[in-house]
Amino acid sequence: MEGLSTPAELARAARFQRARGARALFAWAGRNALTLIFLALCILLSATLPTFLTLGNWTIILQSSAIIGVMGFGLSFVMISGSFDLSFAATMLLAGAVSARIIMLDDQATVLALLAGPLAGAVVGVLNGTVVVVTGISPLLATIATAMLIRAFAVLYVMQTWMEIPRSAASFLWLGQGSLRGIPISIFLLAGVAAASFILLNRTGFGRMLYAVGASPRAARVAGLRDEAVRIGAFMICGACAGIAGVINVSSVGGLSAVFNISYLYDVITVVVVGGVSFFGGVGTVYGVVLGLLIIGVLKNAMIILNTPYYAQSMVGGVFLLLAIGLDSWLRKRRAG
Amino acid sequence: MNWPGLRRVDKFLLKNQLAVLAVLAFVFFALVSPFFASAFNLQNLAREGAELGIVCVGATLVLLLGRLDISVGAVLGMSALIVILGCKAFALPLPLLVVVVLLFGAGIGAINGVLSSVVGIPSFIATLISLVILRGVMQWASSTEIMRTANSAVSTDHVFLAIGNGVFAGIPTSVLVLAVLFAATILVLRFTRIGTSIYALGGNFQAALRAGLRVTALEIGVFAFAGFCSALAGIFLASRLDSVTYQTGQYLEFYVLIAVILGGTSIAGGVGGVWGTLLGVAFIGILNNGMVMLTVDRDYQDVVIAAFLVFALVGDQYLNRRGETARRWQLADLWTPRQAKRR
Amino acid sequence: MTSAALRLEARGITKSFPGVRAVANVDLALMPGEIHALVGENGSGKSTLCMVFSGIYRPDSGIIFIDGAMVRPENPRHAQALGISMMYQESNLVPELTVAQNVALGHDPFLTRQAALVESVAAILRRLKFDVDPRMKAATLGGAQMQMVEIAKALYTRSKVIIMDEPTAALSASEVQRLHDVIREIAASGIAIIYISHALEEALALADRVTVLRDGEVAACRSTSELCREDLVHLMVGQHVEIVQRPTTRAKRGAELVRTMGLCWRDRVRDASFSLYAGEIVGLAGLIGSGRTEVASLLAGINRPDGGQIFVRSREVDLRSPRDALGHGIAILTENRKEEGLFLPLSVAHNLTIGILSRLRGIMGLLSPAREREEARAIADRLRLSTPSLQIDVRSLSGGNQQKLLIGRMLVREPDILIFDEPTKGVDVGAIAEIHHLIRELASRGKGILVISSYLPEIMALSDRILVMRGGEIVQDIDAADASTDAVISRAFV
Amino acid sequence: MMTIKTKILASFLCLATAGVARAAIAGEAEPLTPAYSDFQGKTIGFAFPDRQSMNIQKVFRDNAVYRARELGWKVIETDAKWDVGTQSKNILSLAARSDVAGIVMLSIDYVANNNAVKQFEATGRPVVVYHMGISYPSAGHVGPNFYQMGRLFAKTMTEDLGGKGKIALILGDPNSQSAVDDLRGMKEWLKENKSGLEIVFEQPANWDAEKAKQVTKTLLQQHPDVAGIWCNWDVQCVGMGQALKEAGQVGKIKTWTEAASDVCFTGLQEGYFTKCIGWDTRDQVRRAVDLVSMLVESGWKQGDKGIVWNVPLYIVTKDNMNDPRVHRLAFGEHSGYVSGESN
Repeated sequence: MEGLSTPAELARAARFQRARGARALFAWAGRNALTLIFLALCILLSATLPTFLTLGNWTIILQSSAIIGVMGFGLSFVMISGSFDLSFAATMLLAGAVSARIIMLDDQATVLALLAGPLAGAVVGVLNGTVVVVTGISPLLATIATAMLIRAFAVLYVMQTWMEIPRSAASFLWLGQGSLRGIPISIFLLAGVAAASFILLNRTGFGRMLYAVGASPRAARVAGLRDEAVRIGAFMICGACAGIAGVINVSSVGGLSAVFNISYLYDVITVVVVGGVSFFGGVGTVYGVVLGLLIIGVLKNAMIILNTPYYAQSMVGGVFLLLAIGLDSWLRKRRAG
Repeated sequence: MNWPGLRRVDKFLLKNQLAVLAVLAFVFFALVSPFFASAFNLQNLAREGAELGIVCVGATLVLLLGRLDISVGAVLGMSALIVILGCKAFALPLPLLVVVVLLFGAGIGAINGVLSSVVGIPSFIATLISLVILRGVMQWASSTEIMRTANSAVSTDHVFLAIGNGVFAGIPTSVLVLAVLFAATILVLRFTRIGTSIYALGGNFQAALRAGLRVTALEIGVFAFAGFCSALAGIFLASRLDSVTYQTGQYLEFYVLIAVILGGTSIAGGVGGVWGTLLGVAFIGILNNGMVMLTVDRDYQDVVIAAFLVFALVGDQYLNRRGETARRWQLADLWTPRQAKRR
Repeated sequence: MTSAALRLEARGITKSFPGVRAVANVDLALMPGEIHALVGENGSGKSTLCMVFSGIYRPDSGIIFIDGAMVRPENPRHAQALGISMMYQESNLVPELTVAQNVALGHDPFLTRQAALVESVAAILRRLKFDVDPRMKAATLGGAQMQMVEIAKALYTRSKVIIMDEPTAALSASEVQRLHDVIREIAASGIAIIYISHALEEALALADRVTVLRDGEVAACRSTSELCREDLVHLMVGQHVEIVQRPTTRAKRGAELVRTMGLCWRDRVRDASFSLYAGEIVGLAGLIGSGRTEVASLLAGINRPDGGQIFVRSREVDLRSPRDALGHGIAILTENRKEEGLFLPLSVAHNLTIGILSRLRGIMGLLSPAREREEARAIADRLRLSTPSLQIDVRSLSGGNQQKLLIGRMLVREPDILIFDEPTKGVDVGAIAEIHHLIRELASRGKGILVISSYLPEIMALSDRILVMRGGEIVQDIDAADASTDAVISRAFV
Repeated sequence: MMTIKTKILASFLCLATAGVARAAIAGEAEPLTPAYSDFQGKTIGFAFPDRQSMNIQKVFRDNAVYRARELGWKVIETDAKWDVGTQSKNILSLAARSDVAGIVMLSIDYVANNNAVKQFEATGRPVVVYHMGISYPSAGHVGPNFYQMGRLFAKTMTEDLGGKGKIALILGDPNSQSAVDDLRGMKEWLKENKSGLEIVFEQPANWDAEKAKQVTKTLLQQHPDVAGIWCNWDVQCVGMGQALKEAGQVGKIKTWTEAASDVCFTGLQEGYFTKCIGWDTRDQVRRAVDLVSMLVESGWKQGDKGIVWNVPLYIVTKDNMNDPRVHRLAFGEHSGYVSGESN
């Protein structure tokens, strides 16, 4: 450091050194705790469960994480932009229903069906974003309301009883049921979305602006960024991801029913938060979300293998959420000093 | 520019609008459905409303602090579960049971308070976690054999049943309790240091701090009270339904939020009060019961409720917070615990 | 005089923050019933000193006596208990509570009997000859009334010492008069009052004695009777070391870049008209709250003027957002870099290049890390940014480097109108010189520059022309060459 | 073969006019309206869990309403959309209507509606529950005896597997009483008869097909030697079937499920079900309606002994599924029928 004359200057320099050391330490903990936890889990499990560390099992872990993962990447866009979306589960239902509806009308309209789902999701996302950004209502509460509306719309106007996809729509079903060299297509989709998110976040201007807006909306304005457009964009991506997830869901089971699919809500939030995406905006990486996804996926898988009673599973989720968020807030407090 | 004046007018309007709305809704349903105004249904309406109201009283104080508590539904459900278990499986003396359950509720609330104020977890998330965990526990509990037998037995303990189904001078007991709780809360808000402290904390954190208020203790206390209220409502519910499922109290938090915000309490904290909340509860209660009476499809009911939630939020945005700088909601307002600037 | 006779006595109070020594070895003594004015430039340590008294800061060294007993205020509440209460500049009232509740906040008994409370508060208000119903909500009060309530608060806690930080900042002349009467009245009852003010006449008229702080040290402590305004100004300014040589050759002023006519915004900017020419540095002097920053924010499109016009290169423009302003070549370096400048969680490189993302496009229009690195590196070198790596969190940079980084970010857009708001605030000595040098160089390259600073010597050293602001108006527009520090000060202060 | 344009057009049309579209799925003959019936001018109330989400629920609902109209009843339908709280509210709203003479319902939960039913019957009007029962002794219950069904399953499975082998259970909601009885019967039978079958895996899928699919995949991965899978019932079993298909295990592993629903028939068709144990879904609801009608006629009052009708169980296999008598079990004759009263 240049020009350190007065004792105060020196003291300050020293403080910076120390502070930097401390910050580095906490940042390091924040970044690598996940990796460590994950590795520890894997070692523990492969030691205890002979079948854990097999290709077959990992295919299952990944495949059963596909929907949650795709959704998780979408949600992390909104969270990085410093906002939140509680309506994605409803959006998944709507998007799934739309594409199911189309494929049921014409079993050959695969492309149309595949596009319509994410498109519907994106539209919903833009609406969400506009409501939040323009009215300035708290995103949490706003999206609680929109979630109710979206779900009602889906159930009332798009869905019927159990919507069964005609077996003749082979190419549509292949998406969720087929596999290449033993690897299910949905895993490729998951990887694709992950890669796309990575590129969007790290290799495009939009990604940069997203982080900037999330880190400090005011600074972003002063720097001349279109903060509102960026935030709406984040919601749109989240909606589109919900759409993709919804479509995977429909095609994977070859049908869709209106009931009992809210369970995704907490799963996704858990994954994203465990993945270290901060609630306060501007922080979050694809790598982290992937880790979060794997950790939760591995845990669930292990609990099913061990035939753990189901109620234990939801509790473990809650505890993990608690730990992850506790860590996030705590590190944040430390940084704040 | 006399913003405060305007704001008073607006809030006055907002509150009376609500009263008018409630009355209109009542009249409307009474006209459309001949059975809406029947004594039987009114008692129902009152009982359901009372339970919602009891929860809302606690939730209002939390919102006055500028915090959120979405674990109320889970706390209510868990308390109900404990009551059923204690009363029908272990035949514990009721008074003891009641005390235990109320303490339990307050305890969970206190934990929420600690997570929010001390650990610094955004209150929404902190309470979300309690919700998830509590639901997990409820699932486990209701899957046990003892719980099942207790649950499916039809209770014959008249005292226990009287808690939730009894009437005193034609008025359901829960309504009376709500009245007492409500009066007590108003008195505390108006005439004790706690009340002023709550408004101070929600309204101007710096001032509260400089006046040397014990902000952390206050926040924990308020969350504990919210938990207490939920538990109280849980007792009535358990007795009224004489049973509980692991879903009991699901989505209650949404209705609570809607009622409180409609009642003119600002999410930003410091503005509002229990009186408005009571109107909000009345309105939501009437709306809900009336739509059920008319066998309106539940999805359409959701649409109506959601519409009112949006209405309430926008109202809150542009009425309660008018006059402050035209700053939009940052998530931080809801999430970052406002830390003291101590050096 | 024996310390027993003194209400408040402070010996050798010292308090320093990272990089600055805010208060150095200050002594202060107040008799009972004395009104003691505390004056000094911005940043001369007045507020810090008072915050030490009122328990917000702990002094690094020094001791405080109240009525001869040594005390150590731990926090505001404790200070109040000891009899020291402070009136802060910004309002400290809870809008939703009544006046009475506000006055008693934190000191009311657990069961507040409204009637009794209202009565006792009403008594205090009567004593202040302040006719407002204690039952009305604080939200409905005006500025002057709020001050009165603040005083009432102090009286309610039976304070022995009341510290008033700029109580008249927002008041009209008549209101000021009334306030002064009140202050004299309560002083008469034996309460000692520390009165901080930028309004020197006021201070002289009201106070018995005055202490002048300069750069955190006591420049003088005299009885007001033996002082006149000019002496005061001299004492405040003192013999400043010129941190940089004023340019010997005046930069020749080029074409007119910006002209504003009658800009108004809320009640903070009143009819501000001025011009800015290429190649000149205009200093915007004035006290905090005199509307300097607001004027800048109007030029930069952060706020939108309620009235008046802005001409850029003699074409009228409507600046809806900073984006528009940048479009017209106007860039700003904001005062509080933590909130409005830096993206704290992001790396240095990302902070540098956020404004020029379009330039970083590589294959398939994606950002190319290589190009980003060289762009960032280029800016960093140009500003001699000292950072271990471009990838570290911008948090961990020193204040000076953070400021340089922001300047760098502002320059890559090649703007020709630059606004520097407090460019050297919280910046280490080494960097200050560099930043000043840089600003000069920019001007010599034909940019039009507006510099805002609370530190007069900086303005004097940098600017070719000085605009002095007071109460939202531009009260003077003088050529720096024939402006003396005193002159400027005396215009800036009432 | 439609052109892409018409496809888009069609799809958006169907989104826009979905209400119509929904009616279009249905559309069958109106029931005969009797020239005279004791029930003319009287109203029967229905408390359905959900008319829409599963085909079997639709079959229940359509045939019930059809039968009621056949008997000359005026019909009021309520729909809880699988929300426990809503269903008991619905029942109470029916209770508040003095014109409702009796209720036919399928209770979402074993206990949650006890109190509502009790209150309704307290006014001297009968409630008949079909399919799953409730723990409160209501006027009547028509439906399978799940305990016996469990035993029958155990017997069938043991026979199918030649008396030994590993089996896995994919549950729906483990807290639903029907599942509980199922398992109790199944396990007791296995114990009593010293069956060589061993239950190695028992996980819920919460009725979610995707979850069932993933759970089954894990199962197959963990226990390659599993000989048979029992899947509780309906849509989630489609997920199980998917898993089997993708693992190429269809036909190799024996599978059993409950209820002669469309899911069962598709499953048999595609070979991922070995056997379903079903009963006459149509007959079940018609009996329920008839029972209420009889109780109303015979002046039923609270305290009378409850009437129980355990419907006979049939085993459906690929071989007999095309027999019209078997086919009728699943679909009855009026599955398309939509009541004019429905809202």
